Amino acid sequence: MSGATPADPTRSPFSAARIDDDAFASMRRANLARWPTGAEVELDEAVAFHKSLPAHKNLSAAMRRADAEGRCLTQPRGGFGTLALQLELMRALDRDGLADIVPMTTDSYTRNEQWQRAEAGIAESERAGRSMLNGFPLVCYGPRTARQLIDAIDKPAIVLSGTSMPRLTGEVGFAAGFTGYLGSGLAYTTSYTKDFSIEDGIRNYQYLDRLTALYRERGVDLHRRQPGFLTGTNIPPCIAIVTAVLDALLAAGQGVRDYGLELGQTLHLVQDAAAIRACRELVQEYLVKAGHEDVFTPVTSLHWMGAWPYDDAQAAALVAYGGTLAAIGGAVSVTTKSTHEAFGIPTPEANAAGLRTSRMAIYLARRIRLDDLPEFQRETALIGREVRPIVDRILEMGDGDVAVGTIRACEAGVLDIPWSPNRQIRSRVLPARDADGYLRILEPGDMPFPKDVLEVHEALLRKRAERDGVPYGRDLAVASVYELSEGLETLLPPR
Amino acid sequence: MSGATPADPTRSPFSAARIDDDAFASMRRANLARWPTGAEVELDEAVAFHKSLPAHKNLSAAMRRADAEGRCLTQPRGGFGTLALQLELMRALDRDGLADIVPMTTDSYTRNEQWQRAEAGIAESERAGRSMLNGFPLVCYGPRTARQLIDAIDKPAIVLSGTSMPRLTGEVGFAAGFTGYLGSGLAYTTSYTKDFSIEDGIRNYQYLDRLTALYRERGVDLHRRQPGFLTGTNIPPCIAIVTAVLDALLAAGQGVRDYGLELGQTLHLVQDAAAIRACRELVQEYLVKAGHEDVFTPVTSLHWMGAWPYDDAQAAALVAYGGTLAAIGGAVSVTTKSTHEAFGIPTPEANAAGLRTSRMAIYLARRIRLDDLPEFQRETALIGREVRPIVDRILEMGDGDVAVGTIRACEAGVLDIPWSPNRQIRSRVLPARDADGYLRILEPGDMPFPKDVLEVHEALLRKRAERDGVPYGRDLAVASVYELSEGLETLLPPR
Amino acid sequence: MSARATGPARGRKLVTGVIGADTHIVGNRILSMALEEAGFEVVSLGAITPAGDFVKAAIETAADAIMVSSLYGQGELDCPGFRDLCIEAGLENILIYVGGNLVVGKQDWRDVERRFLAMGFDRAFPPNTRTDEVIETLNADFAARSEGRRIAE
Amino acid sequence: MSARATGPARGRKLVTGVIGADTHIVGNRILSMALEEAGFEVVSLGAITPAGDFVKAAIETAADAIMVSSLYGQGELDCPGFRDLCIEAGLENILIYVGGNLVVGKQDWRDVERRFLAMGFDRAFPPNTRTDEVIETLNADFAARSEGRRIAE
Ligand code: B12
Ligand code: B12
Repeated sequence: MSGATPADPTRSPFSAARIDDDAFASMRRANLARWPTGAEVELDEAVAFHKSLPAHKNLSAAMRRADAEGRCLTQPRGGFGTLALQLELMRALDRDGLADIVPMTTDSYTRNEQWQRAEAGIAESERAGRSMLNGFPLVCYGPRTARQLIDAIDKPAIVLSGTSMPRLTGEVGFAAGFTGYLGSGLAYTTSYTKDFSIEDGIRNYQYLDRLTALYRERGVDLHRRQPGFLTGTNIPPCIAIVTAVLDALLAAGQGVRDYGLELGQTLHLVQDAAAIRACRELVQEYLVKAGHEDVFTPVTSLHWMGAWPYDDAQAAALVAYGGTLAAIGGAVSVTTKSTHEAFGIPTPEANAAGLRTSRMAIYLARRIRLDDLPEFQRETALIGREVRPIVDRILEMGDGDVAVGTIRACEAGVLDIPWSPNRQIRSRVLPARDADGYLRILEPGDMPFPKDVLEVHEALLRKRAERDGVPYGRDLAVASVYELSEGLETLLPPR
Repeated sequence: MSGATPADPTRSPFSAARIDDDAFASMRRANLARWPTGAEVELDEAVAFHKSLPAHKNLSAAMRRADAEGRCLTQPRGGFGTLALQLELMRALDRDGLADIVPMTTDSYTRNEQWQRAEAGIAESERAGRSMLNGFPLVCYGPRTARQLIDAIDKPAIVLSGTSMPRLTGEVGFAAGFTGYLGSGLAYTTSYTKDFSIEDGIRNYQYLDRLTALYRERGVDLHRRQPGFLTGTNIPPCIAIVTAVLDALLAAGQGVRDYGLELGQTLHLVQDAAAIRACRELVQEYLVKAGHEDVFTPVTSLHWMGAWPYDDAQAAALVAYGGTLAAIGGAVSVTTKSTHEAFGIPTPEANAAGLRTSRMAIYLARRIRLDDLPEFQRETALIGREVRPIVDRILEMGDGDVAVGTIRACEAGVLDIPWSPNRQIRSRVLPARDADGYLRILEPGDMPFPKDVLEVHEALLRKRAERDGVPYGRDLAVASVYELSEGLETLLPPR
Repeated sequence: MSARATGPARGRKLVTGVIGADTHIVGNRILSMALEEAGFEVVSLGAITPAGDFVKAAIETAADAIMVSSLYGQGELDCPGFRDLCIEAGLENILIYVGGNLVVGKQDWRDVERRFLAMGFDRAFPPNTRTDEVIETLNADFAARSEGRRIAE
Repeated sequence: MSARATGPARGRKLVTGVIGADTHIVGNRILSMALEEAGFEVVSLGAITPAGDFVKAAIETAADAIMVSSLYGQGELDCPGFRDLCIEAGLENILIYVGGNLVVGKQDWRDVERRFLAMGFDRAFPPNTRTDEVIETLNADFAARSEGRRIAE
């Protein structure tokens, strides 16, 4: 399944340049023709609908306001295979979970544009009386029907669709009244696909970003987001931020002005606060350098994205701490999980409970900040020393074009992603936790981190190997994948 | 019900002096004669049993080891009305909860030496097939039977008996093989009784402390603890610590060398870390001044002791944060609660779940400390400026005798306790939360806090009154009592 | 805390206290404060109050109602027979409320309420009862009584 | 990760992969690494692998077993008919395991296991399965097969 839809008539040379209006118009026609519900998408009508929504149902406005007020908004994930189940879910998250942002997660067939299989999944779900799909088949239902979801809630709604093929889910989602869309060409293609070309992934998101800009030209601000959590598996802040900078430059190039940055939590209070601070500053630094002075880039902190403990009581601590880390770290919103995480997609009840636990944790965090803590300042500076050399190198490789540089950097391993399923990614870079619980880089692969930086990482990881009495090597990385899913008898044995 | 048991033949003049051996011997005879099971208490046999226990079942050793290793041990509360239920509970807390310290909470009749009523409670519980008592009737069962509880677990066990009358529960508990006992004359009498004289409360704990020293003379170290959480209702660290200093001096005077200090959490990360640090330092400062160089005073941090939210998901955040606060604050142990807190005594399952959630939170806290945070240093210093003037004044009032000084200070309101049920306590001092979530002093009553300190508190509380748009006054104190029990719609309304 | 005593409730005399060996005074004190502010006359017995003392105080002060707090879980042991004590003392019809964490553990409220009404309390209140609600209920019940009914529906 | 392939299991060839549109590669990769270290020969197809590709690879490499991962919840849609595909391809008796988070949501495991065994998988493994356990089971099953039984009890 490749993303280079031959149907696409106007395949322009690959670059970071803004897609021009005529080309984009015919790209849209071709795209919308790919599935019947595409015909329901009418830009003018959609724009009018968005303008009819109250400001508090627009995610771009909600994020800007939360940022101004120093609040941390809550948002879960959630998708089921039928409209009825999805309506019930989104209502429960809004009312019982007090979610500030309500999600609609698409199913994995829809993500991969296997719409017939998604249709079958709807039928199976209706037959079984429970969801057989892991998300909502947005394209099958189409924008008119999906609008019922927007009417059912009193919050902004966001499309969550981990995919390299967002063009139709994007068109349908925006037309339905969703005001946010999570996803980016570099991050998702390297983390959610196997054979899909990174170039095509970037092209597809250039389409979505250009579409977002089109709405903006018509006076409708929509919130785009970069999934810097990548494979969710011990991603060190620096690697997440490198991809955030690149995807942000690509989005800004298409005219996006509301671009959120999602960071998976490391679960270390200081490292997460440093990551949130560094992410926003570094992305702004490179946007401004590239001449994009007015892009709003709030950071969203994500509850632990790696393996969870198989005990609800233990998991409850990760849920609560997830709120604490986001709030103290100064994130503008937090994406929450539930005590069911290790087992399966949560029930609406468990999902809403996770939202409330997180919300209470945010309240308890009061206005505490770590800015004046020397350890926080050291870590923030360290992230800068890690990110800049990589990004500068990648921009160099592109001879001034960030899109081209990104592809070349992936080919050369200059840009590498831990635990990536994608064959164009070497995935030789390997992270592990150090003795103090910080995520560090065990093997840099071919990423050009400065020598002194790598020495810091190695020294800290060797300390851990000594403490645990294990050899210094790959086993540290594998043990770090399992770590948080271990039982308490293993993590903190009573004596 | 008065504590001055006329039965007591040797009522010496009230002072902080160590009870002399002969007087104590006859006091013990009289005490043990008050209820049949008292006859089962034989010091030599009890000492032999304690010496037969492995070191890891001795609380004094466990606390010293945890302190040396920088660990934070977990301990819940828990008591049921029959031996069968108590055995099941303590096993569950040990095995399913991984409790590092296993509790035995006595019922409220036993605490008040209403043993006949406790007997009736056992019968009622057996008839109803569930516990009708809020704790375990230790004295009714007696030391021989209670020893089954010690044999059933592989951890140190502590007696929790909020009372001013610990003399028989103490004798029975220690003889049964419990190696810890929570309670003190000043703290419990002012927080758990109405008409009971503070002098008698102190006398009763001097007995218990002297008994502890007696075991020590025989080579058995037992862990005593001061309940500085007092009424559990918004107690500012300074007031808790003042009582900790006084009770510690009284205990040391009887020869106690293992004296834990319990602090209820304020639920503010920085204030709790500062309180834990200041408590240990200030108590040591005054112990050393009084010539007690070798008293071990580890601090135990208690999950929120005020009103809890009536929502399990919300409560889960307080449980988890309770572990975070204790660990980051550097407490040697944490006393845990459960998501059932606002409703009733937890089931063994809910209680064990609370332990695991706390334990995971402790793990996640890694080795983070706030020592280098200027805000932490400011708060720690502020607590010192609050505590010293009060303690110094109280010691003055006693003309060199801390026991006498304490009584006079209570009469004069120099020592005052918020929300106290005891009629000898003015309870005019009123705490409230400031705009940043710190507990501050709204009304000092007659406590001689320095003027500049009170100005700090008032300024901060006025900020909160302004923010909330409410008048500066008592309503702030009442609102602060309810605060953490409010629903999230109130605490953090979605917009 | 804004509700006020209205109509027939105005100036009524209420005895408050925490029954048994129960030291939980905070809620009881806040309740007593609120009742006073609302315009009731409050005789506050405080914590750790034997059942008999409630009745004695009610007689001595000719009270119109008794407000029993029980938080510590042993209410099921302390409260049975409370109504009988009142009757023996000639207070057949005095209004009696009970509230707090009445039983041991998190139990189904409708079931707990049933038990305490069976003991002869006119009303039982669950945890998380706020003072305004109590005052409104007193207003309604005293109004009902002035019309000869025992309590309002 | 210390368990080793023993007895008849030594050197056996295993095909691994993640079925359907499922991108969860981490567990599958760690499993493949562990199986290799343990002494099996592993043909690793990676994430997002159509059912047919497993069978094709099994034939081409003359594999002894297929290890199907499904994490994302749609296993109940991707896995039915897997055994039939094998049979059609002439792999009647090839050993087939399936593991991961096989269904949508936190469901009773015994029930889920029943469903997947009914689909024709020889064994289904719940979440939180560690690689050592998988290796031990492979050892036992290949031993059983060398004695003519389909799998060990
Ligand atoms: C990391 C992760 C991700 C990463 C995956 C990165 C990558 N490329 O691999 C990212 C962030 C990309 C991701 C994405 C998604 N994820 Co995900 N993810 C997880 C998470 C948190 C950990 C998985 C993991 O790596 N575990 C660690 C490894 C070592 O363990 P393991 O995978 O379980 O494998 C072990 C065992 O299961 C066993 N095993 C595995 N396979 C086999 C096979 C055989 C034959 C045997 C014997 C044993 C065996 O051995 C392995 C090693 O011990 C889990 C929840 C959890 N477990 O905490 C959710 C989870 C698996 N994800 C889930 C979902 C729904 C998704 C998404 C669909 C979410 C969405 N709607 O956007 C997308 C997937 C999109 C797609 N097209 O597939 C759900 C599945 C729901 C369900 N089954 O009911 C889970 C359970 C979370 C949840 N509760 O909702 N996810
Ligand atoms: C603070 C507190 C304490 C403080 C009390 C300080 C003091 N002297 O008052 C301290 C730390 C001393 C304490 C001690 C104990 N406590 Co306590 N405590 C609490 C806690 C955390 C909050 C209570 C509180 O102040 N709430 C705030 C006030 C404003 O609310 P309130 O008390 O509920 O009162 C309101 C309503 O109930 C209502 N109301 C109250 N009375 C009445 C009466 C009438 C007629 C009406 C209409 C309404 C009404 O109006 C009030 C105002 O809104 C509760 C749990 C919780 N709620 O979170 C446990 C709790 C009440 N305690 C409990 C227990 C068991 C004890 C101990 C026995 C523990 C022990 N074994 O050591 C001891 C008591 C010893 C003794 N002899 O009594 C249990 C009771 C268990 C049960 N019922 O199943 C609870 C529920 C905790 C738990 N889940 O285990 N406690």
